[in-house]
Parts: sequence; structure tokens; C-alpha cells
Amino acid sequence: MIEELLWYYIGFTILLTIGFSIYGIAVRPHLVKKMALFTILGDAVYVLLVYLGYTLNSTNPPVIPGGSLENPVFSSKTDIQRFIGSTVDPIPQVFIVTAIVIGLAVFLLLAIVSLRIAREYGTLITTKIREVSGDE
Amino acid sequence: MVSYETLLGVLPVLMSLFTIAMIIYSIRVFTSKTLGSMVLAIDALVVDLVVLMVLVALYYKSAFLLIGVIPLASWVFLLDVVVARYLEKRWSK
Amino acid sequence: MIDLILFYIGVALVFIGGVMDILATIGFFKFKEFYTRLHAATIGSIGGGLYPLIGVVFIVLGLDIDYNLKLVFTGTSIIAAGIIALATPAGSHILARGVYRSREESPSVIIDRLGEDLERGEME
Amino acid sequence: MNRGYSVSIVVFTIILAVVYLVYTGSYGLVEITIALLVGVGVSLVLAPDLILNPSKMSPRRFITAIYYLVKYFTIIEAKAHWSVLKLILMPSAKYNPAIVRIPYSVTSDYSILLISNSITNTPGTVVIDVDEKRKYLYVHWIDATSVEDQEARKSVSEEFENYAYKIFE
Amino acid sequence: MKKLEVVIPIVIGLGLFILLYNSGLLSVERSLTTLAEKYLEYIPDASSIYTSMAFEVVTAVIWDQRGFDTYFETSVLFFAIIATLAIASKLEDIIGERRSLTIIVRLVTRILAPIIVVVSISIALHGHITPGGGFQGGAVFVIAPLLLMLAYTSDWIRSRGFTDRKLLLLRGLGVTLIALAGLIPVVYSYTTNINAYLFQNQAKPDSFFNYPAYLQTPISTILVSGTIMLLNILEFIAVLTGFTLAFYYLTREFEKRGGGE
Amino acid sequence: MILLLSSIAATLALISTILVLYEKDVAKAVVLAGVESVFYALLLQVFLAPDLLIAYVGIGLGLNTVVLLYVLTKGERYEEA
Repeated sequence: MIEELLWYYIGFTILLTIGFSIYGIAVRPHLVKKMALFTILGDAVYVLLVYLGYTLNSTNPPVIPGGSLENPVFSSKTDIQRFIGSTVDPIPQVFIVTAIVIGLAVFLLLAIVSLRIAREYGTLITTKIREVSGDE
Repeated sequence: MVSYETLLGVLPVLMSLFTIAMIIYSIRVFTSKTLGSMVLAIDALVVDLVVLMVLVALYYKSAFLLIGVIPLASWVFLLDVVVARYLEKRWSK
Repeated sequence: MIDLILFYIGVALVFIGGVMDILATIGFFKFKEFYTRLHAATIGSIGGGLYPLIGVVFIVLGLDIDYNLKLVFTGTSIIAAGIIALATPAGSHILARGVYRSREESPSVIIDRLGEDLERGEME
Repeated sequence: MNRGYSVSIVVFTIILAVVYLVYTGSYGLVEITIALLVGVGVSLVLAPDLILNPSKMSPRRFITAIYYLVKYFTIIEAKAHWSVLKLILMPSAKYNPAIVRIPYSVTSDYSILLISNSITNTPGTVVIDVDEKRKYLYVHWIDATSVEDQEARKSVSEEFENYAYKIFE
Repeated sequence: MKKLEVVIPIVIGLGLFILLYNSGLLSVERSLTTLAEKYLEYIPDASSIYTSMAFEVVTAVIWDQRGFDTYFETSVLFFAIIATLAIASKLEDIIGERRSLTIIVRLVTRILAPIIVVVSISIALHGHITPGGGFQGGAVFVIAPLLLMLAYTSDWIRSRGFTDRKLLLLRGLGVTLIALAGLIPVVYSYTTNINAYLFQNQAKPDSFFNYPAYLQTPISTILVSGTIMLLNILEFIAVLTGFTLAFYYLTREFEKRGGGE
Repeated sequence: MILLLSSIAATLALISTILVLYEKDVAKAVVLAGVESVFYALLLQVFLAPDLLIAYVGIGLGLNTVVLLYVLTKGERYEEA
């Protein structure tokens, strides 16, 4: 019972984090703060996916133990079957590994664009940029 | 040889100590007034978390979980250096 | 027998480390100023970080687990402890320097040799 | 320069290979070969100038270093921890913090690192700045007993400096 | 106004929670999906026909089952870095004084950087056995040049002979070789009329093209898991050079005067 | 026990996100975003994803904070209401 409650509580907390970061990206005027909340949004989504792949009785990461670079001995079928019963879901992790690196690539691009904006307009706050550039 | 079950008997006590320390450190992080104090508290917090991570790996009895400990320990130093650079940059202006 | 002794030495070290960590957090609250908190942070990183990691080495040596697992745990803990002993003091030094020089916080001390020397221009 | 260069490469190759093997956790022959290759490559690029004078390397210095490390992390640390923990635990503890100037006379980089890390790692003293030209360390001392340069040196860093002379100079 | 600042995020979070709860994704009783079970069953099993000959399921899926996909993800990274370089200004010399940090930090950085590099190489090389791989190794590696560039100035990286041109060349080489390793089966299939797939690793029931799983050395047998180890190493080179380059430009931008307050 | 630990970590991550949202000093907000990543790193460890943990410690923690502080030097440190 208490385990179940804690389980739902973790999910709820992660989703609340997503909510707060979405709101912050939309509302806060400072570009750096927008970017910080953007990274938090990404992180929360990663952790949410990993959380969805975790089962309460799992004790192993999705890596077969006992491997070595030289003279490796592959596990037998029964060992692997026993291993499957105690591991987490690898598929969310597969998606996220590349997503993290691409997230950084996108983020670098955002950073460079912000640097250009700062040099062009002398400010990083979006409301001020609007005043400086004279747009509506 | 001491059995793994004996360890599972004492591990909750040890982990809870570090968890309590983690909570208080993070309260310190959240309530600090200046950037310097905050980063200082984060230093101590991350070192605390390194130990906690090793204990979690011991709990799961999996060597694979130890793999992130060394990058995390060296991250603290990176944070210190970059914050010092940032502050110095503002000072020299 | 020796395993039992090693194991309990390790548990004691980790336990002492945890207690030190909590005491360091109290120190963080008691000291009101950045420069005095630096000392509490040292307790947190050495007493609460390095000693527990050494303690984990002792625990693992006395524990009945796979030989290979023992090696990995021992090695990683020792390397992590080494990095902590090497990098944390340098980190707090450079942080303190940055904070001092940027005048984020000025120390309340009985004597400030660094400030005097900086003012006289003897040190850049 | 040449001898220093090659000794430096060899020593750091061994150290890095050990780190690689420990982190990897398996000790086969192929693994050791790869470790040595990686060690040579990395130390050629990143560590050619980390040892300045190979003629100083001797087993006596090594044993002194280990003796110092053991002594430092048991006796000296315990004393320093206790003195700061007293300040934390006593509700009305009085202390007088000061930034003192401590001269040092060692020349090698490693000695400076050893002294300053030893000072910072003992709770109660933290190196805030270092003046390389005039050879001063500026130390924040939580409970200063003296503000004069030489006396502060006597109670803060003299022991570390003696060992630094024995190990690195 | 102040109340709205709290209410709206909570409403968003609660809405998401209800959505996920109703779809049953959050329930405590859960089991592996069929696809995950198949992956876990076949990939590490050397006697199976769909094996990848690797112990690490995640990396095996990334480079074997989803190799084509991952190649384009790597290219996304490549193009992002190209765009970064295009938008960043030219490398004019920085006016004004730049100082490196104190001797303590410089020495600690110099000791720490090789250790981080060695650890990252270990992570990348053992990608098919223990957790890790090219992406992860590259991500850990970047901490080292970044620390060196912060402790010294950004000139450090040029003083060691790593010009931006060389780094970009390595980066492109990495991506190209990954594509080549994926294309070889197709070329082979055209020349010999044997069925083979793009980014194929081990033999499949209807295709007998096979990258070798083991490498025989005079000392002993090394497990390379077909293309997986090779692609991990190439990916490691590509990621580390790309990020080092991007951070080189960013650090130079950071060191310039001006801006702020 | 492990669930309790992870729920504490998730809560602390949520609190730091909220503080990032309301903090006026953007430099502190950036560092708080780093703290949030630290707790999520612990969550990844607890949820048995060592693969992600390495990538995340390198990128999500280290490089993001550095980039954000780089950008911040070129603009205002404080965000007006």
C-alpha cells in the first residue's frame, strides 16, 4: 500500500516538474532562464520515461553481467531467462541515450543564437529586445 | 565471509544517515543568499551523493552502477572552476 | 574472523562519515558567512566523503560477494576518494578566490592581509 | 630535458594504465596491452611535462609520501576535525577568524600543491589566494591564534612544509 | 496574478498525471513489453539467429537494431555543430588581458584531465560489455578539455597542436566512416548477389553477410561484436571532437570583453 | 527503502525547479538547475539506468551549466519582475 502511494507520488512529482518548466518557458522573459527551464523539461521527460520502464522487483540494469573483452563466455538460455525476470525495460533507455546528446546539440545552437542576440541588442531579456528593435 | 544479508541489515541505517544529510544540504542550497554559499553547499551535497550512489550500487549488488561515480566526483571541480571564472569575469569588468 | 573485523571497521567508518556529514550540515547553518562555511564544507567533503568511501572498501573486502565485483568496488571507491581528496580542496580554494575578488561577500575578520596587499597593489 | 621527458612518459603511462585497469575491472593480457597503449597515447598528449626532475625519484621519497599520507589522514585530520566540530557543537563558542599571510619557501609545483591541499583539507584553514611571485599563501583561519606571518606559519603549515621538502624537493 | 503563477503549472502537471493515470502507464503492476523481452532474449544469446553478440542490450540496440536511425542522429549532432561554427564569429584574436587561474588549480587540472580521458576511453571501448558507448564516452571526455580551457586560457588547445581545422576533419571522418561501415553490406550484396541489409551486423536467416564477432590475436580472442565496437570508437571520436570544437568557440566568445550589466 | 529515497530525490528536484522559476538572480537559477540535474542523476541510478547516468552526468550536469553561465556573462544577471 505505502509502496504504491510512493510510486504514484514519484510520477506525480516528475509530472509537476514538467508543468512548472513548461509554464516557466512560456512566461519568463530572461533567455537564460528559458534555456535553463528547457533543460529541466528535457531532463524530466527522460526521467519520466526511465521511471515508466522500471519495475518494482527489478534489481538489474539491462546489461548481462559477467562479460569480458577477452575470451568471453556467453550465458546460456536459462540464465538469460532468469535474467529477464529481474531487469528493467531497455527500450526507454535506448531512446534517451541519443536524445541526451542531441538535446545538447540543440542546446548549443540555442546558446550561440542567444550570444548573437546579446551582442546585437545588448540584452538577454525578451521584453527589452522588443523595445530595442522597435517591433510591435 | 560476512553474508550479503548482514549488509542489508545495516545498509538502511547508513543510507538514511546520508539521505538526511542530503535533505539538510539541499535546504541549505535552497535558502542561501549568495551564489558563493550556494555553490559551496552544492559541493558538499554532491560529495554526499557520491557516497550515496556507491551505497545504492552496493544495495543492488551491481558493479555497473558504479560507472557514473567518477564523472560525478570530477563534475564538482568543474562547477567550482566555472563559477569562479564567472565571478572573476564580472570582477574584472 | 578477519572478514568480520574488516566489515565492521568499514561499517563504522561509513557510519562516522554519515554522522560527520550531518554535523557539517549543522555547521552550514551555524556559520553565517561564506568564509566560515568553507570549513564546514571541508568537514562535509573529507569527513563525509572520503572516509565513507574508504569504509566501503573495507566493507567490500569482508563481504561474501563475487571476486570480480570486489575488485571493481575497491578500485572505483579508491579512485573516487583520490579525486575527492585532490579536487575538492582546489575547488573550494578557487571558489573562495572568486568570491573574494568579485566582492560578492566581504569577510568579517580580525585582520585581512589579502585585502591590505591588494589595496597596496603589492599583489595583482 | 630528454631524460625528464621519457621518465615522465613512462611513469604516467603506468599510472594511467593502472587507473584504466581498475576502472575496467578485468585484468587479462589483452586488457593490459590496451591499457598500456591508452596510457602511452594519453600521456604523450596530456602529461609530457608533469615530472620536472626525474633524478629526484627515489624509493625513500615514495615511502615518506605514503607515511605522510597515512599520518595525515588519520592523526592530523582527526585533530582538525575535532577542533572545528567543537566550534559547531558548542552553542556559544567564540572564534576569531582572520585572513593571514603565510610565506613558503618551496619551489616545486607539487610541493605547493601538497602544502595548499593539506592546508585546505584540514578543517579550520582554507587557502584563499596564492601569490606565486612573492611566495605567499593567503589563508582564512577560523580560529587565529596569531596574525604574524612567521608565527602563523609555525602553527598552520610548518609540518606540511617539512614533509613537502622531504617528498618533492 | 501571483496566485496564477502557482495554479497554472499545477494544473498542467495534474492534467498530465490524470492523462497518464487513465492510460494505465503509471500502474504498479507492470511487465516488460514483448519487444523488450525479445531484445533481452535474443541479443545476448550467442546461439540465437538474431543475436548481436553483445552483452550490453542498450548499446546493441542502438548500433545494430536501430543503426540507421542512430546514424542520422549523429548527423543531426554534426549539423548542429556546423551551424554553431557558422553562426559563431570568426576566430579573431581576443583583445584584452586574459589570465590563467592559480597554480593550484592548474596543476590539479593537469593531473585530473588525463584521468578523465582514460576513464572516458574505457567507457567507450567497453561499450558492448559494460554500460557505456561512444556517446557516453564522448560526453565524459569533454569535461577534460573544458577544464583545461578554463584553468589555462582557450589558447591551450591550439598550443597542443589541435587546430580547429584538424578537429573538424576528425569529426567529419568519424561520421563518414560510420556511414561506410553501414554501407559495406549493401556494396557486398551488389557485387556478390547475396542478400544483405543496410547496417547489418550479424548474419540473419535470409542473409549470410557477417561482420566477425571475434578478433583473433596471438594472445587471446577479443570480442568485438561485429560492428558495435568499431562504431562505438568512431562515434566516440566524432562526439569528442565535435563538442571540443563547439566549446572552443564558446570559450573564446566567453573570454571576450563586453556585454552585461 | 529505495522508493523512499527516490521520492525524496524527486521532491527535492521539484523544489529546485520551482525555485528556478521564482528566482530573480539568474546566476543562482542556473546553478539551481544544476542541482536539479544532480537529483535526477540519483533517480537514474536508483531506476537502474547506468547507461543514461554517464551520458547525463557528462552532459546534463556538466556542460549545460557551463554553457548557461557562458551566455549569462554577456547579459543581465538580474531579471526584473
